[in-house]
Amino acid sequence: MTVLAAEPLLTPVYEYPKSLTHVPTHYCPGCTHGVAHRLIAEVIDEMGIRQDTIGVASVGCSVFSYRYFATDFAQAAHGRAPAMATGVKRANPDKIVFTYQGDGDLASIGAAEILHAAVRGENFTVFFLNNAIYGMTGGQMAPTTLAGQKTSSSPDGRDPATTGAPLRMSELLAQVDGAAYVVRRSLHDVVQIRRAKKAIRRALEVQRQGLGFSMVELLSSCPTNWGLEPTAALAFIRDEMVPVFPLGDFKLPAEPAAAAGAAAGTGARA
Amino acid sequence: MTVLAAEPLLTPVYEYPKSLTHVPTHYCPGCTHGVAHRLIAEVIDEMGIRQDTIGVASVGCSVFSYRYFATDFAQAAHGRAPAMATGVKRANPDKIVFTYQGDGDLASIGAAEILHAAVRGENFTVFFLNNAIYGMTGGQMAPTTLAGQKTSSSPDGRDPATTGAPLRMSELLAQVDGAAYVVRRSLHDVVQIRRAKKAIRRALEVQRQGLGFSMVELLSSCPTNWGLEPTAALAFIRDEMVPVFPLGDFKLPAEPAAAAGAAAGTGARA
Amino acid sequence: MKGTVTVDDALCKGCALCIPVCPKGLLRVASERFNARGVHPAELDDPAELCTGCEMCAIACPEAAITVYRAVKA
Amino acid sequence: MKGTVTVDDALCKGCALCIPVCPKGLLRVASERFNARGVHPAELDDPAELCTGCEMCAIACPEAAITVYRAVKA
Amino acid sequence: MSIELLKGNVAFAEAAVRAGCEAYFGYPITPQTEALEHMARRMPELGRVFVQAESEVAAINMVYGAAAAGVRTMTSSSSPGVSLMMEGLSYMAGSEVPAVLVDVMRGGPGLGNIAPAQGDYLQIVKGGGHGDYKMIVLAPANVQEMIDLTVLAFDLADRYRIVTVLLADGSLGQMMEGATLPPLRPLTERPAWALTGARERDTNLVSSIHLDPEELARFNDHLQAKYAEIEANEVRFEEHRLDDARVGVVAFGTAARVAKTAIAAVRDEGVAAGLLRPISLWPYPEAALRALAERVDALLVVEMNAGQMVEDVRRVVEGRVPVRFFGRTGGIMPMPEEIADAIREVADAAGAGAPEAQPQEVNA
Amino acid sequence: MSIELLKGNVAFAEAAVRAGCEAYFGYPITPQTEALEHMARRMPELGRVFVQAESEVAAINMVYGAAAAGVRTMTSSSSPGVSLMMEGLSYMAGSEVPAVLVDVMRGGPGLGNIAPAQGDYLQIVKGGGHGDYKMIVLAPANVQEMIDLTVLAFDLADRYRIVTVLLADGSLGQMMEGATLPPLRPLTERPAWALTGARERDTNLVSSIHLDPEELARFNDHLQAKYAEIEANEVRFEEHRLDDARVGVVAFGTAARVAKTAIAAVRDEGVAAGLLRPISLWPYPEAALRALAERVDALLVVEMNAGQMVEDVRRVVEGRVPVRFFGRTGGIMPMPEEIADAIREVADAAGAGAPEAQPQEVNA
Amino acid sequence: MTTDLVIAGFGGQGVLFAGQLLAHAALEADLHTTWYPSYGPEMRGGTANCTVVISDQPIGSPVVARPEAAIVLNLPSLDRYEPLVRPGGLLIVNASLIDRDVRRTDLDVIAIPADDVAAELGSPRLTNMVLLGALLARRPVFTLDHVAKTLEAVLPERHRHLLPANRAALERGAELADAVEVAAATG
Amino acid sequence: MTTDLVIAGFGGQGVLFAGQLLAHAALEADLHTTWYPSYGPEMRGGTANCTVVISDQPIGSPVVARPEAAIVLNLPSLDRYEPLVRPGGLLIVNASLIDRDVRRTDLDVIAIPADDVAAELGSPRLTNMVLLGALLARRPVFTLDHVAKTLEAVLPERHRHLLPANRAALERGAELADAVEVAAATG
Ligand SMILES: Cc1ncc(C[n+]2csc(CCOP(=O)(O)OP(=O)(O)O)c2C)c(N)n1
Ligand SMILES: Cc1ncc(C[n+]2csc(CCOP(=O)(O)OP(=O)(O)O)c2C)c(N)n1
Ligand code: SF4
Ligand code: SF4
Ligand code: SF4
Ligand code: SF4
Ligand code: SF4
Ligand code: SF4
Ligand SMILES: [Mg+2]
Ligand SMILES: [Mg+2]
Repeated sequence: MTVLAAEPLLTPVYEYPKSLTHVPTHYCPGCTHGVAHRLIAEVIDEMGIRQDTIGVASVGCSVFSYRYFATDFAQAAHGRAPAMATGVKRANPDKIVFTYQGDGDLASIGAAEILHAAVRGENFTVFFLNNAIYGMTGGQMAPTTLAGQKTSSSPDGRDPATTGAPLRMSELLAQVDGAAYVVRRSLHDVVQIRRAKKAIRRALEVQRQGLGFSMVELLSSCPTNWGLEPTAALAFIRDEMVPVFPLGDFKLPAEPAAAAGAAAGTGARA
Repeated sequence: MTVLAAEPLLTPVYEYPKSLTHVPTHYCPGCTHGVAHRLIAEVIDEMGIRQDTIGVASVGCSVFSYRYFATDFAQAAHGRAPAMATGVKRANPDKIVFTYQGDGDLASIGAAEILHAAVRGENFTVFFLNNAIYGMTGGQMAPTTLAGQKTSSSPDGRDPATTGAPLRMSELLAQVDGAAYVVRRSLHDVVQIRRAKKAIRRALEVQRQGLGFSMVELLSSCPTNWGLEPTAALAFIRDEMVPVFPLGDFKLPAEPAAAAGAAAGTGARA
Repeated sequence: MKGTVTVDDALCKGCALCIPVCPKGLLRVASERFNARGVHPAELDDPAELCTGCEMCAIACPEAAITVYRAVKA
Repeated sequence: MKGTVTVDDALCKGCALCIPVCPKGLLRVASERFNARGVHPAELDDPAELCTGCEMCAIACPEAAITVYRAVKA
Repeated sequence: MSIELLKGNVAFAEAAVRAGCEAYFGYPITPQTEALEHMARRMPELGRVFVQAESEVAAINMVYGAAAAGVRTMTSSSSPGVSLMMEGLSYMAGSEVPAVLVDVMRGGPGLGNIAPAQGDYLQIVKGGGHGDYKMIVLAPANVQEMIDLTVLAFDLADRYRIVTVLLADGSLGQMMEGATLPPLRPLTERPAWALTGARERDTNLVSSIHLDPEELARFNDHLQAKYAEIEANEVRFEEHRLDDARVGVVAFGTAARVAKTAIAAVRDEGVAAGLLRPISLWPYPEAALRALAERVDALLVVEMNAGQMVEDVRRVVEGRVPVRFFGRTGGIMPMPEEIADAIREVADAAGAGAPEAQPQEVNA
Repeated sequence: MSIELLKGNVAFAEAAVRAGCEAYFGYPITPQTEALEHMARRMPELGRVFVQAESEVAAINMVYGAAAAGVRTMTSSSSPGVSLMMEGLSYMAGSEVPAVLVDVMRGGPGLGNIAPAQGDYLQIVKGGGHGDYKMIVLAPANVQEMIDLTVLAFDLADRYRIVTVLLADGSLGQMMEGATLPPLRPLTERPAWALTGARERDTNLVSSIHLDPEELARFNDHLQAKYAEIEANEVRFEEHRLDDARVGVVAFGTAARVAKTAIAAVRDEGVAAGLLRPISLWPYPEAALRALAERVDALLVVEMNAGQMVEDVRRVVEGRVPVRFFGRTGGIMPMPEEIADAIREVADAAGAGAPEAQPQEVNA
Repeated sequence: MTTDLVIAGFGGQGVLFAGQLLAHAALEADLHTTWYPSYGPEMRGGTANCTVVISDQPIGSPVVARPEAAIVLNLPSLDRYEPLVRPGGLLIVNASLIDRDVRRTDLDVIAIPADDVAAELGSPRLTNMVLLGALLARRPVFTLDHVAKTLEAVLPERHRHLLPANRAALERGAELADAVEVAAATG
Repeated sequence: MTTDLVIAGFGGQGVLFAGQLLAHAALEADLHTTWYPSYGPEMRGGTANCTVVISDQPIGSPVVARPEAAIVLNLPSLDRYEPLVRPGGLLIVNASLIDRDVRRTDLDVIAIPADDVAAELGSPRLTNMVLLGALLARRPVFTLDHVAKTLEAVLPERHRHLLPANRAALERGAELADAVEVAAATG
């Protein structure tokens, strides 16, 4: 308990999470990758599982996430985090394993690996940061890029006629029997961030109970490549992304009865 | 018009399709890969598109399908037929392009390629032969193998707890906006075979109209690796596979009004 | 005679899938002879000329080995 | 005083996401100074001690740069 | 045909457009992404095909498909992405389709980093895929060559029905330099073997399967004969200040251009060094190298890797002359000074050092 | 420890089980599928991990994960499947995790066929992935070695934190031969660097990224130093009838065992031929080969490919003695008679032929 | 001393198993042996063959260009292997499925209607054993007894009841072979 | 005759563009030139720098271990490049962001509060031009006029209105540099 001033007694109610390393991130100012990190770390702290957790970083802006989490970590090849996590978890069935993947990583190059991890019901948790763009490589189109969205590889805006429409991975993976918990949340405001944290907790609980594959998709901002100020980027999530990627619970474990009340696969907004 | 006997005049009403090459197949006796070939060839004949059609063979028992179709053909790497077909079709937008893929090829190693061909709405047709097993390599488990089904890589029967439950690709791909026509049919009896042929025709029409990605999943037999006589294998499709892979129309093009009357994604049995 | 069928010996694999589908039960396996691939091929056994040319057998055949003829009004 | 916050200068990137979320409008960008990474960090501007320790700012901060304190009944 | 300041990545992409590339398939990866981005804009502008593939595996197989359809087609990537193309490249060799691949190499192994390197020499030149096959490999050393060799790559690919690789590195991709682009060429005709629908001809097949071993052996013999023809006809290299050289530097790409600066420096001190720069890494300039080995006192191989091409140099030189190696890994470009030091050392060891360092005649 | 008639594929799979392999990940492909099938039965029986991956790309990355977790792990495949593993293998080298890969080679390039071949030598030995890395490569020539070298592969992989490859071919995978399996070993402990949760220790990281070039260069230096150590310690080869040989045959795996039959035949005619059989293809038996080159009149390299290892032989021999090549491609095993003919030709050309063919002393 | 032979026929005719049995028998007799299979492109019903080498020395090549003996169960196999058998070698022909004559005159040819004999013995699955019996009559590498015992050791429990029939088939094959004169002189 | 220099600062400070402008100017003057960028690991706000080489001969290496001149826009860049500039070389420092003194005494050092000057001139985006002006004052490879014309040619249409301000910044930088005495003797 840190005491700031003599009177009145001030107690820290929110502190830097123990499961983060205190290494400043390389993320752009206002990028919500950082929020996701913080939430995951807070949940790990609260569950007391830091020493039992193994993360698997992917390739994307979050490639260095291993630097920021105070847990064991592996750094996977682009798109292959779910395969690598399969190896890690099968060899460590009693540990908590999670992957942290971007939309290019998970929905494009790694589409087969994420689908089959879900099909097999691999008992690990996927944190899927969907920012509708390839952040790290400088803003190319992702499978989740919105129709009409300008990116460096869709300079006139994404044209569904030649490049397709945004791919909704949560809805897709929820179809698969092996998936136990698949939800979509957003990081665009305090209310949503709080909901996102609950989902992260729930996903790791599902894993701890051995119920199978769990995934929390988090709508995230990329102020840099969207060409928006950080706050405007949050508004973009709310106004442009959420309508295309509705928030909701797409798959909940059969038992215990779903707390949130949303039926599996309904896609009801949280 | 061939005349068999003098009296009465006999006219051939069913003849060997012109779009097949008259090369005897290498398929096992009673394998319904042959039925699928015949149906596709009949439709190509009926549509008069043999000279405008390019097939893309995959790797599986149908690896030699290029030998049997009297059309231009490419032979793709295992799982990559949809990628190769993307190249073929984009370079030949006015031709009819189809892939012919097994369940190992399409649903396992090629999961990313089929998904993204559908996402992009690639305007070609996929014939997906689902026989719930890896035929060519001698009967290993496929993603579509039934729970409890014994294969050479699931010797005690497929265990959903460690290997997952059967993956329903048609239902999955129908979720994707770029998919215009996705249906499942079966080859287990004459009625189903007739329905399958109609679907094949419809799929190629959808392509001809430029409506986007089309796929006909065909439940097919593998008497050899199932260890069943050909007729028993057809019964296996009917009794064991159809309940897990319901026949139906999962996605129909918006216009013209769906002839079959089944709503997109209902999975109603045909 | 309403119809008849021929089986292409070179293509037939003797899988017998055509046999149960014939509504008249007119097809049989020629168990007394082998074709070039070493199997007993199917053949029409229709002394009473019952075949209707209904095509069921041809539809069931994986090898497209069956040609179906129907009588036309001459 | 019900609460207060500190901003870790070493972590803050000056993104300003914390600023609009404070219900009392107590945070501001210190535009007159740079931190070591060359940005203007956020800081609490709460002379009237209005901060409730509601944590909103901390929840919004991508860098976990904000520590929130609340007064306890001593 | 004026000189423009062009970034290497943009230069080769635009050169491909000018050479009549009708279909580009790629996946973003640093340090070549500008090429993909250029194509994303240019190809649709010209009514040609641009597809951002879901992965490099898909990209190379899309290229395979477009190549099978007979259009000029290409992809570009960097080291890890290229590793994912090995199966596809082997298939393309096995079915003899022409295409162009650009590898803008970066630091490895693994994720490594995004800085320039030459660590894919063995992968690309020796065949990182399975089976006996070759690709023509061209190694540019400046932005102008990024352009010229890209155009040549398309021509050679078509002529021999082979995949031709432009093996560049992050430095060549990222740097800007003055260069001239060629005019836009008309598109090529579809070759007779291409898949275009069997109209007024027999059906065509593009396939790499030959189940019968004798048949596959015959196909391999055919491939090897073609490769021998390419070895006879398509060797390319540059000789720089070799006339009177006593130390021969062998280097390609960026390492070679840096070596030129080093050579100039040691020449000023009287060390007679020169450079043999293989431009075609396969076919390798074996005869030129062998001839050089006959006349210099020592060879120094300089690479931005831990020693890869040096294996080929040793194989070709067959002990005629000492072969030394200087390399930098990790995405570090060797500095001219470092190379100059290495040249001096090699020269001294071989008794070909600067005049003051040794007694014998310099003007010989 | 009795002799059993074992199929090569089953033999190496069971050997892996006995060596303490805790996790197998694979994807079916002929001609190695029996290994996967064996593991599908055996691993669950022992409470170990068997996963049929969705692809070879996934399989190698699962292996990567299990290796990162510190358990003995492996995959097996054949040529096209192995090509898909190149990125993963480069990553594993870049993060120094131990694992075993078995490549049961088949005819290529492309889909090729399923008959035995040795066309992946360059891919495996030179690094089919990007960047500077090595794998220890062991080449068995009979079913007993399929067993023994698999066990050794696990030990070497752990000792050096490296991927070790058993490079076999379809013949060794499919044939049956008498062989003895070792007893079941206890499982190994997890190494200190492994990912097991950071309990009572600092966190561990398994990663191949070094964004800073200097740091990546240092890492590469470290790798190269490790490779030098392996080159010093782990060379393995067999010398067969070389004592008085005038013609040295160099061959590995199946080609080597067929060559033995050929050598016996020509020896009967008085041609003094012998065999140097590299067992470790990397590190390569360079010293032994160099020594051999000093004492024979000629070398004949025999491979089931279009000439791959012969490049290494030429590099090492450095022109000391003529190096000739005899190869069969397409999945064809060379017949002893063909090899014998090639030996005779080489012997005649080098003046080391059978007594009647040349005048000089035979008993020398 | 080395014996090498090829057994060839359609897949499903038991050619691979017959070869394995020989290899097992060799191992039981402390000899070196290799068994090497090969298949045609057909998924089923195509050709299959195996090469077995048995020797008192370590074996180099598991394949032979010109086998010393061949058992051919169908016509394509006769067509393929007749020209390859070494001069003076042994060619055993399944006359039930092959109606053409052997053309070479420098071979020891034994034609046995093995399918018919097998049918007589009660099971079409015994064809391979009949032919193996004939081989062993001409190439007495092992006694029939030794082979029968090996069979007992390798047959899975649930097939043990087939042993007497197999033994009978081996013996019948040997008898039929013994009845054929050694025709060809060593070429 | 070869000139090489490094321009270094935070990403976003316009260091890459300043270098490109020089390279363009060189090309316009029929000289050889290379421009080579490098970035830090940060996605944004990290370091960025570029090396420009200008010569009347074809250029070998596009990078230099010890540049002849350096323009540093922030403290990390000064820390990094101060030790590297060749003895007797030129070091131009953005004094607005860097408050420490240059330690080396064998360099020609010009410290200009470029951010402040830019602000005075009406746009924080002109910092790079102010410093470039200073460089050109000391290394008159081209006239300010030539550079300004080049800028006109390379600026996209929609930015043309910025030309006068840019020119003013170049000139102001040159003036400020001219006011600084050449301090160091050639090492
Ligand atoms: C095999 C391979 N291909 C491509 C890349 C280049 N690459 C790095 S990150 C990335 C995309 C990242 O986008 P995303 O996954 O959406 O993450 P974000 O940066 O947006 O968080 C790509 C294509 C790579 N490292 N490896
Ligand atoms: C990269 C690669 N991996 C594996 C194989 C081996 N292989 C050939 S076919 C096949 C599976 C075929 O199964 P499926 O697609 O279901 O087709 P089916 O034979 O059942 O019709 C596999 C794994 C291969 N050829 N290439
Ligand atoms: S590039 Fe985008 S996703 Fe990456 S750190 Fe910056 S803002 Fe975040
Ligand atoms: S193995 Fe199965 S799928 Fe393949 S041809 Fe035979 S029956 Fe058909
Ligand atoms: S056509 Fe109809 S009636 Fe005639 S044989 Fe065939 S199934 Fe029977
Ligand atoms: S279905 Fe066809 S292949 Fe099968 S037995 Fe009948 S005719 Fe022959
Ligand atoms: S804790 Fe609440 S009141 Fe205090 S500064 Fe933060 S947001 Fe404002
Ligand atoms: S949200 Fe955090 S990083 Fe951003 S300005 Fe506020 S305290 Fe600084
Ligand atoms: Mg993203
Ligand atoms: Mg299948």
